[in-house]
Amino acid sequence: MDDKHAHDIKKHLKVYIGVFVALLVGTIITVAVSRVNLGHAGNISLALIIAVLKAALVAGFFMHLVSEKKPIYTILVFTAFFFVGLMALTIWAMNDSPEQTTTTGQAPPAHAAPAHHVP
Amino acid sequence: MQPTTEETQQHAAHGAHHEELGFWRKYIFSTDHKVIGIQYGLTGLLFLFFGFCLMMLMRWQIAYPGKPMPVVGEFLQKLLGDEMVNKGVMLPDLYNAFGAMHGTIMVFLAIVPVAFAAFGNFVVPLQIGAPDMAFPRVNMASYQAYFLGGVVMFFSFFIPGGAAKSGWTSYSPLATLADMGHHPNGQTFWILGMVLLITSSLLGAVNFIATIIQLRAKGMTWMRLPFFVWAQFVTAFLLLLAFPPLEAAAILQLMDNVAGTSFFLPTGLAAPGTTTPLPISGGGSPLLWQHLFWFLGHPEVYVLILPAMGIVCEIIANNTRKPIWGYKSLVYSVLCIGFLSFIVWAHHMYLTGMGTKIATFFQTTTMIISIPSVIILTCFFISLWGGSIRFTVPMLFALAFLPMFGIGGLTGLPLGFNFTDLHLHDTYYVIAHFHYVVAPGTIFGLFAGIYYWYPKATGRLMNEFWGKVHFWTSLIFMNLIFQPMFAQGMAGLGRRMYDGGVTYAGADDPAAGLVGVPQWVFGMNRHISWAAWCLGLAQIPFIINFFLSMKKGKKVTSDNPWGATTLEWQTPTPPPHGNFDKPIEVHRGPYEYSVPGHDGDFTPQTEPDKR
Amino acid sequence: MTNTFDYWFKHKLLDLPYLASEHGKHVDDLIVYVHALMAVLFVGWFAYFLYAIFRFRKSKHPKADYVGVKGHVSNWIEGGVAVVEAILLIGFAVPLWAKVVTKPPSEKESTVIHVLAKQFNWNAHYAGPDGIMGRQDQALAAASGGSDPFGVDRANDPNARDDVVVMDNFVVPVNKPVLAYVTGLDVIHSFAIRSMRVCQDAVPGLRIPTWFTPTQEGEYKITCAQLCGNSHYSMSGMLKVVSQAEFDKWLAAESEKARKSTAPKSYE
Amino acid sequence: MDIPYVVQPREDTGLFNAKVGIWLFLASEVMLFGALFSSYILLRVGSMNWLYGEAKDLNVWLGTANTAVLITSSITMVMAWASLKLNEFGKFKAYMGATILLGLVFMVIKAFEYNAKFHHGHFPASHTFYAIYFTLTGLHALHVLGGMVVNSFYWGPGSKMWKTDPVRFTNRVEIGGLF
Ligand code: HEA
Ligand code: HEA
Ligand code: CUA
Ligand SMILES: [Cu+2]
Repeated sequence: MDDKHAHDIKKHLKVYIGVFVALLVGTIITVAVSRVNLGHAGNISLALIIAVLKAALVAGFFMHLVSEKKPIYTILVFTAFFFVGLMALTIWAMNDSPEQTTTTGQAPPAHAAPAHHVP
Repeated sequence: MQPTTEETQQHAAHGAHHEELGFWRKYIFSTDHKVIGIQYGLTGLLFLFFGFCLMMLMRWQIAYPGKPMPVVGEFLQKLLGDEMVNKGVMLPDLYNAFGAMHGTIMVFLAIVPVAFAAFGNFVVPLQIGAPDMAFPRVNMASYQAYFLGGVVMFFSFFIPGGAAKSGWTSYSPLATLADMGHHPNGQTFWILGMVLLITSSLLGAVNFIATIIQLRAKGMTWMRLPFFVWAQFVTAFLLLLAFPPLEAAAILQLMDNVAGTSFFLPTGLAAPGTTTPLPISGGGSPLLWQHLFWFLGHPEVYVLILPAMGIVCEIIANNTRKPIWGYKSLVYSVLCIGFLSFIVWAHHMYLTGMGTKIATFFQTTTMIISIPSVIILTCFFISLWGGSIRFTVPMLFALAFLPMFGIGGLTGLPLGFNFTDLHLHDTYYVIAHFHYVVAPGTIFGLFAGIYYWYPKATGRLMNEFWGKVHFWTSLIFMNLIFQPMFAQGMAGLGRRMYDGGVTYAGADDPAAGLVGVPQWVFGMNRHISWAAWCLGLAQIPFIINFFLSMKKGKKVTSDNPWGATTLEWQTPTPPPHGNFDKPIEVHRGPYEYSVPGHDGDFTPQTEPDKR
Repeated sequence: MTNTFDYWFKHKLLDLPYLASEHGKHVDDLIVYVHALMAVLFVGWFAYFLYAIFRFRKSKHPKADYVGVKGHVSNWIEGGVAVVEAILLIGFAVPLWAKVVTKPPSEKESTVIHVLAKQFNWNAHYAGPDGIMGRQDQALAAASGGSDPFGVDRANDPNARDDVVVMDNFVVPVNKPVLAYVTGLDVIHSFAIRSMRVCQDAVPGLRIPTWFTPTQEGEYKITCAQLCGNSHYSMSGMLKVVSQAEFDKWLAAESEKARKSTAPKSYE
Repeated sequence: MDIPYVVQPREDTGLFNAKVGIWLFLASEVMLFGALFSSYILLRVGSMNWLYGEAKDLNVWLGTANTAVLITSSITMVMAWASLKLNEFGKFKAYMGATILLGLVFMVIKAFEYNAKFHHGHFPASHTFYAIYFTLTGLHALHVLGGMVVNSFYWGPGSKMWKTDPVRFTNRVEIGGLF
């Protein structure tokens, strides 16, 4: 292996350590935040944001995604698109039903007046 | 110049030198893509035949409800037990089990393995000039997972309670509740079998894509790939990305079945046939299963058709002796189909209670996806113009594919509009629609491929006369089976009817009594069944021809008996381990037939330019 | 009653079943239009196909032509298909679905029923002469041992006392919208009356409205259109369409019967 | 003919075969876990009686510890690969060994968590929340287990390849790490 290569790797090592620390910090923040009350939505979004950041760090650096080749990006872009499609369309479909219907998890007809949510 | 067989036999002898493998390594645990292809092919054909046998039995019950099955009735009763067969009469549970397993076997154990895995394995590496698949051992593992999945599915017939009986779609909650008396039950086996089959398909898909991206020979650019390779490439992506959600769904349903969770079971669900609530936590959603299932299910139907289109394309080019018209539109169309097929799935769910907005979305994508299919078919049709058409057996099947797929595809349109699906949903119209695409469509494509590549695999041709007999009888009986089903479906005959629908029989005018399915529909049931049994007989010449020709068929005198341009015909016959005996280079597109100024009516892809 | 050509086309050629609902005409019309498109495409292509394979057979045309068809006819055909599909979609399917399927009429102007599918029966709950649907309670349904899958709370809800629950034999008045809230109790069924051109899955946990206006008195099969277990094939019901007067009489009588048979309980 | 690009990347794609393969595999994993997460979100949004906060009975500290363990194992994994690139086989052994051990620690902690749940009478069947919890973490545990098996192979018998075909071995480890 040529020297330049080895040098590159050494440089990478520093990056890895940096990422490692960042990940640990992220975890601590998540835990810390879960103790603070930012409201239901607030807590969840913050936790999700940190989780996404962490995942990006792992994929980008540990899995070398930042320096990957074009075919791999192409594949991943499509995958991401279809994943979003699956999730978004399913949720949309579940929430768009003919008027005056009840939604998931409900007991069968429980009351005369049809409503979206039967208590 | 084509190498003669003598030359190639020398090569083969030469090749045999460096690796002499025992029987097991060579045929059972082989990592050679061609052997694996043939393993897939034979196993898949056996399952195809088995799936057909299940249907021939069901057609008896549909035509003559409640009458003992002739010949096999007693035997089946001994084999499957009294809860399944009574005095030689098929019972409803057995009918449902056979129906679910017919669908499952045909789709996942017969067509996908033969169309995608067998032809893909055998042909794709040869056509792109690769020595083997990118990951030969993964390839072997893929076949083994498939085989195991098949074994699990097959044995589920013999466990207490019998095989899965909730349709190939396995809708929850029925799938969880249908057989609560037995644990593990047929549904558990079905899920485990599916997990194995999905694993197999994923391994295969990864392998195909990597092979096509990485192992194309020198000069084999993307736009020089035979259309068959493109079709397989897109198919592999469909399998890769659409299958995992079903795997996820299968895991969740498995939890529902064995661990008592309620992923797909809503609150307040009662035990079947009673008003007593089940002791479950509830809170699940039955429609979630359907979304996950059809997210696979729709791409899956294109998995069934695209390889067949690829085969048909190769054979049409070869037998019209002219280039395929509109190669580029074909490629873009197939990519387009691949992409769109991920976002049309809910057209199977129009009647689950859909609002206007979401239904409009799915209808629109469904209509858009029909356009690239029209383009592909149009390209094939136009390719015929100006050709010099040889009616070889593969060509007959390929030609018949066109109108048969046409009928199947066109009848997808009234199903695609939700407002007409309102009437046609879950009737025999749907059955006729998709059988036209998969039976006289895909199966004919497969037959065409078998007759076409048989000489490459065995060095011998299949008998032409019996091939023609097989073709004409199959064509006639296929149409006699499925054409009347459109009429039955229109008239309101529901699918999955154990008694062929007689419970719903009635007058066709209120003045004449209770209005139901008119009487002529049931006469048709009998005609259809007879046609189906005749179709079974029509396969006998094929089966005999298939096996006999291995030993007795006419030997090919050249490695390229059809005078074809693509790379697989540049290899020795049969191709040795490693395929090509010299490095190859590609100089032109895949379908250079009858090029003006060239001698001979075809110019192989490997032939260097003259100037 | 039969406009001869229309009737011949839909019932003899396409084999559509007897039509007895108002919106059904639109369904049938759209089926006709789509099939007309299909027929044009099929006949056109098929004729071309036969001609091409006949004219360019090897014995007649030994030397193939490298170029084949020039020009862009195919683009016009493909474009044409797309346009017709777009018209059918935007002009018919979408607005009709929006109007007929997802926008039920108000409860006041219709006959309201709750439809409950369970293995292997069709059950309906009517409000009774007072027009007010009584409370339903699943615990009561369970306690009834199956005789009342709705669990109509006759003891505590005064509106419930005159309510009517029937199994497999539904009665509705003619020429008035029937608004059915469809649900399932155990597995997914599908509430289909082919002559009314309605079909709605009965999904446990969901209550989905579907509606139609019967236009002909008579008796019609109710079909289950979703595999729901081993007796799916025999899950058959009957919808009897009668005049308004007859319906009122029937409802009053049934209501009376229900009141009597449950009377002792309500005095406890 | 041998299969090309097993070791060296192909010029036009810049990738070696297994790299393409593993990313394809990961793409399918994205769809698998994507579907599971979609289901989770859907059931959660659609549910009327989801469990919140304390009711969930999750031990934050155990969870945190396990996350830290996983993060550490991912860095030791990269380090193992980097050591190979730097031609330091001894270090590779150490880092790889650490990775495997961390996997083991993870499993043990998970086992404690499960045990506590069962103790409190929480089973998959108790509530959709627990159903999801057990299914997802169970699958994840399987994934970790698979990784441990592969890594043990690289650490033990598989490492012989280092002598015969170092570049290929390095690639292999990279592939394993991606998983
Ligand atoms: C290979 C399989 C395959 C293919 C290719 C298709 C293709 C299509 N399918 Fe089909 N479909 C199935 C397999 C397939 N389907 C299966 C298995 C089911 C049932 C599953 C179940 O419920 O069990 C089903 C069910 C199904 C439904 C649900 C019906 C219901 O349950 O109510 C719908 C609804 O939209 C639909 C629509 C379509 C459409 C619009 C196409 C389009 O892509 C078609 C486009 C093609 C064309 C438009 C033809 C073009 C050709 C020409 C114009 C040339 C004609 C030439 C001559 C005649 C010579 N299909
Ligand atoms: C790819 C899919 C596929 C294929 C090819 C077929 C092929 C056939 N199917 Fe099937 N079918 C389904 C998929 C398929 N089916 C599905 C998904 C369902 C719905 C299930 C459900 O309700 O859940 C269904 C349902 C279904 C029904 C409705 C049952 C019901 O609703 O109750 C019927 C009824 O007639 C039927 C008939 C047939 C017939 C006659 C064939 C024939 O075309 C068969 C032709 C077969 C051959 C001609 C065999 C050729 C094989 C050989 C010659 C072997 C050679 C062997 C060697 C050389 C080793 N099928
Ligand atoms: Cu109820 Cu089918
Ligand atoms: Cu579809």
